[in-house]
Amino acid sequence: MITYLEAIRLAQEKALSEDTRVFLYGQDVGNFGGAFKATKSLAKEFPGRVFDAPLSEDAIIGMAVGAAIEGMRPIVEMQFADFSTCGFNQIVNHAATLYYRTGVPCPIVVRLPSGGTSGGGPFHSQSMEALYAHYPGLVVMTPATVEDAYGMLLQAVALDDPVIFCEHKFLYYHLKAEGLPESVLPVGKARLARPGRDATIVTHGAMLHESLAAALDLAEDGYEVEIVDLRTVKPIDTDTILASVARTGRLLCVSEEWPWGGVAAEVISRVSSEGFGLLDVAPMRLNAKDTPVPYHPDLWSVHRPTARSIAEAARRLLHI
Amino acid sequence: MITYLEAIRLAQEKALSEDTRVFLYGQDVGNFGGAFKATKSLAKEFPGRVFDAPLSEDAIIGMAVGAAIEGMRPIVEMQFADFSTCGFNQIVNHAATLYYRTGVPCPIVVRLPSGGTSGGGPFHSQSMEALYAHYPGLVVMTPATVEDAYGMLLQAVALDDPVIFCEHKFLYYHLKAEGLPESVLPVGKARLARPGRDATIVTHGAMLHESLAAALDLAEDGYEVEIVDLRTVKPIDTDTILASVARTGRLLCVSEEWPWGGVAAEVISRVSSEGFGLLDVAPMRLNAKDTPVPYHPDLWSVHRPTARSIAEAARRLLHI
Amino acid sequence: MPTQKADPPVTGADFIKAYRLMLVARVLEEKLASLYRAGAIKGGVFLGRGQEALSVSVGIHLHRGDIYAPLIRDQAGRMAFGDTVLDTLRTYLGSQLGPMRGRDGNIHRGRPREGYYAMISHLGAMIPAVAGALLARRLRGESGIVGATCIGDGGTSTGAFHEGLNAAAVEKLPLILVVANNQYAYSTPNARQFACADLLDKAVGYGVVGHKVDATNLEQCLATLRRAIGAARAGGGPQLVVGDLLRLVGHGEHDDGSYVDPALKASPVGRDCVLLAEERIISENWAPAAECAKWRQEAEQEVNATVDKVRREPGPDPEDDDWAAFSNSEFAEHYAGL
Amino acid sequence: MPTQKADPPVTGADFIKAYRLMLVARVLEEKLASLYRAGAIKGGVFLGRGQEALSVSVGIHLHRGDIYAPLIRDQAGRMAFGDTVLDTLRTYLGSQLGPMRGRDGNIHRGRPREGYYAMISHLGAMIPAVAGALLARRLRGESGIVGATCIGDGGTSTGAFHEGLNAAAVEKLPLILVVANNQYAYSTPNARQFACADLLDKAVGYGVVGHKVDATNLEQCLATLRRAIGAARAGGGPQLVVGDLLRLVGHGEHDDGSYVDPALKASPVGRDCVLLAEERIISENWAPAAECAKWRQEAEQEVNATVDKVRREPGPDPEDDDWAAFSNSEFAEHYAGL
Ligand SMILES: Cc1ncc(C[n+]2csc(CCOP(=O)(O)OP(=O)(O)O)c2C)c(N)n1
Ligand SMILES: Cc1ncc(C[n+]2csc(CCOP(=O)(O)OP(=O)(O)O)c2C)c(N)n1
Ligand SMILES: [Mg+2]
Ligand SMILES: [Mg+2]
Repeated sequence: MITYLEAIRLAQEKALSEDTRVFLYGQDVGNFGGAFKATKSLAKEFPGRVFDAPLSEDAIIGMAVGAAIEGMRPIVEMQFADFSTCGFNQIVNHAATLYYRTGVPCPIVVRLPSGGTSGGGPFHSQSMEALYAHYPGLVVMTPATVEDAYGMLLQAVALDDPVIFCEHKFLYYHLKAEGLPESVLPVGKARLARPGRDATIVTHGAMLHESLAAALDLAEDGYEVEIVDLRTVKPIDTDTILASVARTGRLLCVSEEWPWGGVAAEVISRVSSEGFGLLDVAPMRLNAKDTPVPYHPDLWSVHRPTARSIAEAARRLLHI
Repeated sequence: MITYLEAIRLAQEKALSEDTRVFLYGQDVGNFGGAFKATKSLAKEFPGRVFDAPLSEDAIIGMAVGAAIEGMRPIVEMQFADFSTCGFNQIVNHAATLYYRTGVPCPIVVRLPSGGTSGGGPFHSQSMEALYAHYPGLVVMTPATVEDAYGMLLQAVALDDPVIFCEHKFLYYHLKAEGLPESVLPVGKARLARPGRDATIVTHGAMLHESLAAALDLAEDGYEVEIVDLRTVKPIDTDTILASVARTGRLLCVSEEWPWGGVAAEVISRVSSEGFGLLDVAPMRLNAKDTPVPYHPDLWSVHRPTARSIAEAARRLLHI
Repeated sequence: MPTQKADPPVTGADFIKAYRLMLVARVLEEKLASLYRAGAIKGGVFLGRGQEALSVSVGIHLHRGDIYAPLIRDQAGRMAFGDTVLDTLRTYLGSQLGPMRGRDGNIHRGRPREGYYAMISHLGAMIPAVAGALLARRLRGESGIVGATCIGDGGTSTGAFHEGLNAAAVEKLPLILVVANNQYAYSTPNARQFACADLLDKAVGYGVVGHKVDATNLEQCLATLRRAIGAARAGGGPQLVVGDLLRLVGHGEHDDGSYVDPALKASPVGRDCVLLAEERIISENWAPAAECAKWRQEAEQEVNATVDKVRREPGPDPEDDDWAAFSNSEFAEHYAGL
Repeated sequence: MPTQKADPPVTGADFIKAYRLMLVARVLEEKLASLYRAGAIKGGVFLGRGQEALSVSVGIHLHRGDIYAPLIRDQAGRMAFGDTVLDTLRTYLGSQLGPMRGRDGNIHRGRPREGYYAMISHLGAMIPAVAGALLARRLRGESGIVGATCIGDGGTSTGAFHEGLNAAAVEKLPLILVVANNQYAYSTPNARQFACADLLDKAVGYGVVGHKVDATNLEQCLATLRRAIGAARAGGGPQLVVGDLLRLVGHGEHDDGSYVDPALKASPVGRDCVLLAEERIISENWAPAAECAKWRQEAEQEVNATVDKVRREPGPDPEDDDWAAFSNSEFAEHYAGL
C-alpha cells in the first residue's frame, strides 16, 4: 500500500530520475529527508540535486525563480504551507508575473504541506489555496487522492507555469492506495468522485473525504449526493461543475480554507453567474470558521467542516 | 476644496492631535511627508511622533504590532500597497491572529496606497483588499469618497482591531469635496451611492466613480441603476446589498482587483446563497483581467473595468 | 570568554537562584516528554534541554515592566520571567483555564499584557514586535526598560531577523537579542545555515554591541546577560548575545536527532549545563549534593501535583467559544446561507 | 582605497571604453528627463545620474553567458552589458516593439533569456534570483560564470537582501552584489537606514569578501569590479562591493531632491563621475577635449535619431494582447458570466 505522502516522494523520485533539470531545495529536505519525510533517501539517490536551504523562505523561492529562468525545474518545499507567507512576495510578484512581463516562463513547483491536523494550531494548519489562486499566473493544485498526489506532482513539474502544490497533511499517512496510477486527468480537469442525482458537493483536498463520508451517511436516508473533486483550484473546471449542477439542481461547496473569497465563494459565484438557470435552490457553502485555526483538538474539530457538519448542511440543502 | 489625499492627511493630523497614543511610521513619512505627501508637515507639527522607517516592510508592521500591544495606535504607511507583500507575514499571522490567540487586541492601521493609475505597472497598481479580507481578524476598508477617506481613517484609528486601509491612488488628487464630514456611517455599513430600480451595482473604491459614470450613461437610455458602495469589504454589509437586490432583482459586481476570489466573487456568493429568491437573472461580475496590471496606459485602460465596460456589462445584464 | 574585569562577581546566591529555575524547567520538560510519549499532550512538544543556562540568564535579569518574547527553547527563561508550572501544564494539557484557552498552545503561550509575549511560529517575527514595543515605551516617555527576545542559529537567516535588528539599531532601542547557536536548525547544521566564522560577526554589520558566551556555563551566561541587559537599560542600544551550545534533545519529541554529529556531542558544546551548574554548586560548597537532590525532588513534586490538578480541568468547549477573530465581536460574520 | 598592487593597471583604452558607455547613458538619461517633462514618457522615470562609474564597471566586466540583474540606477551598466538605446527608448516611450511589449516598463525591462534580468520593483528580490540562476548553472556543470546585481543603501534593509546574500554565501556562489550607497533612499538618509559605521561592515557577518570603492572615481570602480568579478569567477564566492556616491538627481523625475544635504553635495561624494572621468582622459592625454565633445555629440545623435524612430512605432494594441498570465494559454479563464 502506498500512502499519499509516499506518492509525493515517489513522484519526486521519478521526476529527478527522468529529468536532469529537476532539483529539490528546501529546509531539511536533504539527508534528513524533510520534516514529513517527503524527500526521504532522495539526497542519497541523487547526489548534489537535493539539498538543504537556510531558514529563508524568501530566498528559497527567489532562488527557484532564478534557476527556472535558467531552464531548471526546481521543486521547493515549504516546511509548512503557513511559512510560505515569508516567501509570499517572490511567489506572487516574481514567479507569477514573470511570463506575462517577459515572455519567459517560470516552471517552479512550490510544495505546501497544507491544511489542518489535530493540534496543529494557527501556524501549522493553514489552507492557502485561495490566496495564491487570487493572483494571476499561478496554477494551484490541491490533490485529494494518492493517485493525484503522484500524477499531479509529475504534471506540476512538467508544466512551464509556476505551480503551488497544496498537498494535504491530514492525508499524508492514512490515505493509501494499492498502487500508482498509469494515467492522470489533464491539468485543470475536475473529477466526478461520486455520482449522484439529488445534490452536488464541490470540494477539494481533505474535504473530499469528509464529503464522501457525509454522502454515505446521506445515502442511508436515500439521498444520492454527487461529489466533484476540483483537483485544481486554479484554473477551475467550471464545465464539470455546471454539468453536475445541471443534473442535481442543488449545490453545496465545501472548503477547508476561510470563507471570505475562498474556493467555495469562487465556485458559487461561477455557478450563479454561468449556471443560474440550473440551480433549483440557493447554493450553499461550508468553510472553516473565520478565525485562526485553533490548536486544541476539540476546537479544531469544530472549526473545519467535517462529515457531520457537511451532512447536516446537505440535509438543509436537500430540504429547502 | 479638499482632495481625497488631503482628507487622509487631515485625518492623520486630527488623530495625532486628539490621541497621544497615535504615531506615524513608514518610509519617508517624516520630514519628506510621504511619497504621496499624505503626511506632509505632520512631522513638524508633532515632533517625535512621525518618523521615517528603514526600507523594511516586515519590520515596520512588526514594530506596529509590538507598539499596539503596548497600548499605542500606530498608523503605518506602505509606500505602495504592492510592497505590503513584504510585510504580509506580520499582517496576516501576527496582527490578525493576536486577539483571537491572546485576547489582546491589535489596534494598528496599515495604510495601503492602492489600485491602478496610468503607467503604474505590475508593482505599483495592485488592489489587495481581497487578499487581506480572506484572512480572519482584519478589517479591510476601501473608502471611495473624500468624506469616507477622512471619516473612515479616523474610525480605523479608533478601532481596537487591525485595519487594512486601502486608499485609492487614482482618487488622490482629482476627487474633491467642499469640506470635511461631520459624521460618518458606522464601520461595516455600506452606502447607497445612487438609488435606482433596474439593477444593482455593488462596488467599492475607484470603481464607484466608474460605476456612477456608467449609471449616468445608462440613465440616458432610461435605465435607473442603483449603486451600493461597500466602503468596507470586511466585514461586508450583506443586508444593504440584499435590500438593493430585493428592489432591482439584478446584480452586477464591479471590482478593480483580480477576479478569482475577489470582492465581486464574495458578494455574488453571498447574494446567491442568502438572497437567491431576490435574483431575477444570473448575477454578473466585472473585475480587472486576470493578469498582472500592465504598465502601458493603453493596456491598463482595458485591463481594469471602466465606465464604458461597466455600462456594457450592465446593458447585457438588463437585457437578459 | 571570561567574565570581564569590571563585572561584579556572580554570587553563590545568584547562581543557586538561577540553577533552581533551570531545574524546574528541566524537570517540567522531562515530564512533558513523558506525557507526550503517553499521548497526553495536545499539539507538539519542543524542548529546551541543554539551553537552560542561557535561557534562564535572560529571564532572570528582566524586571517587571520589561518585555520578554521567549522562543521555542526558553522554558527556563519563562520560569525566570514569572511564567508558572501551572500555566505551562494547562497549555500543554489543553486545559480551558490556560492563558491561551485552547486557541493556541504550548510554546506559543504568553500574557502580552504583562510584557510576556506569545510567539508566533514564524521565526524572527518577534524581533520587530519587541522593537516596536520598546519604541512605544519610549514614545510614552518611559525609560530604563528593556526588551529581550531569543532566536536560534536557523532563525538568524530570516528576513525578519535582519529587518527587525536593523530597525532596532537605527532607533537605538534597548533590545537584547539572544542567539542560541545550538548547531542545528532542525536537522540543518551551521555549515548549511550561514557562512560567517561566527554569528557574532553579524553585530558590527548592524552597528550593535556583540557579546559571546559559552552557553553551557551558567556563570558566564549570568554575567554576560547581566552586562548586556544592563548596557541596553543604560541606553547602549541593541545588544546581540551569541551563545554556543547543543540541543540535547530532538528538534521536537517526535525527532530522535540522529543526525547530530557525535563529535559535537562529545565536544565542550555538548555538555549539560544543568549538570555543570550542579557540579559547580557542590564544588564551590554553595550547597551540598543532598540539597541539590532535595531541590530536584521539590520540583518533581510541584510538577507532578500540578499535572494531577490540571488533568482534572476541563478542555475548551467549542459551544462556548464565540469564534470571533475580531475584538469588536459585531464584525464577526457567520457566512450563513445555511 | 587605491587600486591594489597585484592589479594590472586600468589602461587608457579600458577607461575610454567605459567612459563612452557612461556618456551614452548620461545623454540618454538627459533625454529621458526632457521627454518626461514634455509628457512623452509612459510611467515613471528614475535616473542614475552620478552613478554611472560604478554601474558601468559592473556591466563592462561581465561576459556573454554571465547574469546581470541591474536595478533602478543602472542605465550605464545596462549599456555595458549590451542593452541598447533603442530598447531603452522603446520601453520608455511605450513602443510595442520593446522587449516588454508594453506590459512592464522602463527600469523593469530585461531579456532574461539572455542573462539580462528584468527587475521587479520589490527591492532585494533580484538577489536570490541571481543566486538561484548561479546555482542552476553550477548544477548544469557550467563554471567560470558569474552573476551580478545591484542594490541601494535602502535596499540593504530588506529581508530579501539578507536572505539572498546569506543563501548565496552558504552555497559559495559567484555572486557580485554591488551596493551603491548614494546616501539616501528616496528622502531617507543613511542615519535613518542603518546603524553600522559602513555598509561594508556587513560583509564579515555573511562570510563574504568585501570591497570598498570611491564610486565617483571611474578608475577605482573599474579596478575594484574587475577584481571582485574576477574573484567570484575564480571560485572565491560572493563579493560585496560598496561604493559611496551621491544621487545627482531627484529620486525620480517628479522629485527635486530638496532634502539632500548641501554639505554632501559639496563633499567628495557629490562629485560628478562623468565630469571627473572626462577631466582624467584629458589630463592623461588619452584623448583631447575635442574628442570627448565629439563622443558626446555622437551619443546625442544616436539618442535623438532613435527617439524620432521610436516615436513613430505603434504602442501595444489591447485587442491584440492575449491577456494570458499563463504560458499555457488554455489555463487562462475569462470570468464570463457576461
Ligand atoms: C519562517 C519559518 N520557517 C520555518 C519554520 C519551521 N521551523 C520551526 S523550528 C525550525 C528550526 C529552527 O532552528 P533554529 O532557529 O536554529 O532554532 P532551534 O530549533 O535550533 O532552537 C524550523 C525550520 C518556522 N518556524 N518559521
Ligand atoms: C520592498 C520595497 N519597498 C519600498 C519600495 C519603494 N521604493 C522604491 S525606490 C525606494 C528607495 C530606494 O532607496 P535605495 O535602495 O537607497 O536606492 P536608490 O533609490 O537610492 O538608488 C523605495 C523606498 C520598493 N521599491 N520596494
Ligand atoms: Mg538551532
Ligand atoms: Mg540610496
